[in-house]
Amino acid sequence: MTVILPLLFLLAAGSGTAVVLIRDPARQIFAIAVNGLVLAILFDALQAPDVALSELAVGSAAVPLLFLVALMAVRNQPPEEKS
Amino acid sequence: MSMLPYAVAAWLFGIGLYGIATSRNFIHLVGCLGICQSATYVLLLGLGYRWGSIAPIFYDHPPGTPAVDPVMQALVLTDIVVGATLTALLLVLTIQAYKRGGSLDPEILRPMRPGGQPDRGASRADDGERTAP
Amino acid sequence: MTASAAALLPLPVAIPLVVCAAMLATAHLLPGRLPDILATLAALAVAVLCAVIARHAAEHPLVYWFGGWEPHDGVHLGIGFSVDEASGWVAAFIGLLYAVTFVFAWGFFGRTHGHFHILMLLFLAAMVGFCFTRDMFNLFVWFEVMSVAAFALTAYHLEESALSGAINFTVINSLAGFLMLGGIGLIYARTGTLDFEGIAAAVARSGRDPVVAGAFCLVAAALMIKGAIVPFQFWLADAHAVAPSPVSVIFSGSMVSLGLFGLAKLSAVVFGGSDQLRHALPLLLTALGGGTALLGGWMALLQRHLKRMLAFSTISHAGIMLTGIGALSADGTGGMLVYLVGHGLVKGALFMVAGILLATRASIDEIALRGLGRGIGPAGIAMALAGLLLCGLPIGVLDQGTRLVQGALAQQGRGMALAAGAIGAALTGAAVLRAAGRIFLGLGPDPGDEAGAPSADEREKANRPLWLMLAPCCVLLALDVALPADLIEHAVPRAASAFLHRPAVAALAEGPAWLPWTSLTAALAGAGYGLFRRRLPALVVRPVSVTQSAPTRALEVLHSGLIGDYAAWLAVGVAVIAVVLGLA
Amino acid sequence: MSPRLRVALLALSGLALLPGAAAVIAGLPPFGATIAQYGERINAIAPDARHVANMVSAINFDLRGLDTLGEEFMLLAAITGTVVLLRGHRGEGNSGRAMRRAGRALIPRSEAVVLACRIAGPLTAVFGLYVVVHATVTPGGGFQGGVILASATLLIYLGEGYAGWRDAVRSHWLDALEGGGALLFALCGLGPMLMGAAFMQNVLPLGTFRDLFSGGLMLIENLGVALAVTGGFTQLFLEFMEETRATDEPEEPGEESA
Repeated sequence: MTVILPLLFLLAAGSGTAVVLIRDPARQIFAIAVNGLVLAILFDALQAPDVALSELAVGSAAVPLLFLVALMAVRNQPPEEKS
Repeated sequence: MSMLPYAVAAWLFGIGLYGIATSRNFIHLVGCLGICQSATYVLLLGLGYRWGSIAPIFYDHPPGTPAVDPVMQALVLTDIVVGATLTALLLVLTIQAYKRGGSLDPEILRPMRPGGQPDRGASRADDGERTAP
Repeated sequence: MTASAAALLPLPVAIPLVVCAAMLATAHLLPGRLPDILATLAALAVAVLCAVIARHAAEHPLVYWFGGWEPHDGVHLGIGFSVDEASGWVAAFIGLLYAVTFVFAWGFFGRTHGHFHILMLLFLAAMVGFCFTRDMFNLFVWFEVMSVAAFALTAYHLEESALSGAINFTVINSLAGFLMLGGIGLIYARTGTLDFEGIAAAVARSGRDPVVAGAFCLVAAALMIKGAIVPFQFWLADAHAVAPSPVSVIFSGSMVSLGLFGLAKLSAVVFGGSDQLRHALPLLLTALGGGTALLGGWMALLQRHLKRMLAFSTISHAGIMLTGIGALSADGTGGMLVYLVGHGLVKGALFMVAGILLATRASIDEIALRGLGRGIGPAGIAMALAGLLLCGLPIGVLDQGTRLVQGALAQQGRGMALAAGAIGAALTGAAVLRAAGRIFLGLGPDPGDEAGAPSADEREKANRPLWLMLAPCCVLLALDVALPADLIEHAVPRAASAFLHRPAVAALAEGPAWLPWTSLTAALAGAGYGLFRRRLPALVVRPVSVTQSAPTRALEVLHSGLIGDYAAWLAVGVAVIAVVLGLA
Repeated sequence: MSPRLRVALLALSGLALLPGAAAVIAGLPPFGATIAQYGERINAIAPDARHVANMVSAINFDLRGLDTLGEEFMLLAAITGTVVLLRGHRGEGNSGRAMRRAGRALIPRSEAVVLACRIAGPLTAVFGLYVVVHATVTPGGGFQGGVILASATLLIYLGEGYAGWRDAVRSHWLDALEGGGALLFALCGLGPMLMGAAFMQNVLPLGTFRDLFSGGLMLIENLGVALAVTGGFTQLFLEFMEETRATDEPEEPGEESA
């Protein structure tokens, strides 16, 4: 446990940094999902299963899905004529 | 190790803020805001942890076994809901802003451009626009 | 008697919540005007309940423990509400402001199945909860509910500038929420409790402690972001200028000042025991407040978009309120609380005038509207009166608050803050009076620097008769002017001391009587200069335009509307607070 | 401000904050050393006082139930806001029926996808229900279960296509579900007041420790949260999906939720 926790913390910092540095939204979505997953594992290791389950459902599934949908909406709908 | 979680939390907030400050795409920016928020998760759960304790669920272990702080976990649960709601709202705003403004770049989508002239105002205000740039 | 009054405490929060949940559950069944009626009644009920609670809280604060979890052996297990007289009256004022706003917006939000009333009622419940709670995390929850409702309401117009204004607002205020939560985590880890009293006791025991200072820094930054204090003020102009006018009434009238209300409560009650903070706060708060008052006033004078002008004027007045808090005395805080109510009444009325112009004249641009207000004289009178009140016309609630704040500052020898507040008030008053003169009298055909300011084409539905919009506006102004002064004079010393958890004082100091008159004169002079500059000799006009052009342009560049800039300024602000606290 | 200036400003304030942050971190208890008195106290008394095994649920639904009430209404505010902002643009009239973009053909789904979704959908739903009802004994609760249930309805979208989804899920039912759940929660607060107890006081029989039906009023509150979250998140997905109907096929989402 004493090795795993620091590793997970560092992984969380790394995946968070990746989300910021990947500037293309399409690829950023994967980073967001991975970051959610890493956080969920970290929370489980911190003895917070309730939080881990929420983060798994929200952070690594629902939120990336919303991002995906937003991206598709933006890609597929050319902006309307401005009045 | 004893400082690592707090340092990670500070780093996540800082890097998220850096992302927001430099982002040229609103969808990317919303992702960065999520990173700022994950800093609070890490900080709170880090503060509520204790070595050698079980999760605060006394199903397999009898009550009285040392457990980690359940209050922090309850706080983070609320925080996760906050995060989900904010992300959804911001993405909606972004989609709509894209439809109106035709861009996702904060530099292009500004709330009000300096010297913006109302279309109908020009004719009404006889000499109102004279000094406008 | 007080025991039964304490049992009322959950109701002002629960009633709007129940009404809005029921409205959502039956959204598609509700007939046309029912949401308007229900929402107005709910807001009135909140106002009345809060007034009753406030009256009962006059003797000593009412306390209520949710779920029956009363503190046990000094450990606070559940969440409590604790209402002193001042908090009760502030909540009652907010309920009233909502009720009046619902009348003002009658039918305005018609097409969305009551969804807007749902959001507004949630907003109201969150504000009342924010005033009443005595639990750190609960405070955060209401802070966030308030924010989320506000974000959605801002973008109602779905126009480009409304949307990007709303995005800026959302991002900055979300960051505020995260900072606050971080601060709460720190203080909880240090003190082991979330209850205000519990934290206060632990803070008083702890002595000089970087964790306490760090927690205060984060929480204070969050509340100053809500309260639009320099350098966190940028979001406000973007959001208030684009929100629908009824929403702006609420934003300027109560949301911004509530952030400062929270700051006053926390710095006096929760963190008051820390010597380090007691030393650092007066300088920090009066300096930031003074700067905010000046910058807001100056920017207000440079605007042509009426709602944006009022937004900057709100920033300026928020600065004055902050100087009141900075005095850390019963006079200053009492003055700030009175000022909060007075400012809410006057600013609410002004945003209603802006809404009337948007609805009946289909524009919000001061220069485009020149002379177009002639048909709606009463609105012009209301606007002029509100402008005079803003800059210090010595009648009414706002003036009483101003004099108390000035008294506290004068007593502590903070001349700079005193002057900054007076000048800021004069500048915003000048801006409003200039706009009133130009719109309703057709004066000032030759605009100065304000012509280069941002503006946008905007209008609102004209689906309400003029009197329906004008009546709420007049009610607000009448309340400000006609509330009996001696009643407030009598109640404030007691209420302010109870708010600060200090022994009661007999009377409060008031500022010099000539100061409001000076502000008023300066405002009239400023407005006159703006309107009649063409008739003034070049000897006067030229130096003024030369000296004000450069700083004016610099200020406009700073308010760029770019979220990246705002994030950078946010970091600067947090750093400033941290450095000042660290050096103390 | 130019981007470079902005980053410089940010770095400068970061530097200014560094000593403060270091002092705060040094002043905090070392990681894993101790927990706060409040949490310790709750761990000690709540199993006895409320007969529940999951302390986090005990806090969320009982000790600090007001926070969860606020949180639920925050969700309600966000989803109402989302609906208003997205519909305000489309117009409300056509939200009840599937509309199709002109010039876009219906794309037939492969048998395998339909089959997989028809199997995974109900399984996810069952798992969601499991998480909801076991709130007081094992990890999970109304919120987590509600999100999973909403993902199950999303799987219907993947399996049956948009029209099928729209037939299965109607917008005003979701409003009713969401509002009704929140109302149920709020009434759980007011109900005990009518009986002379405090707001949200746990006045129902508490049940046996480690039993599915333990915790009294918490169970009803949990149900309210589950209803509100299921309705709310489904509504959210629905409104977002409406924005993308120019697309062919959303990629694989929803899998991780199980």
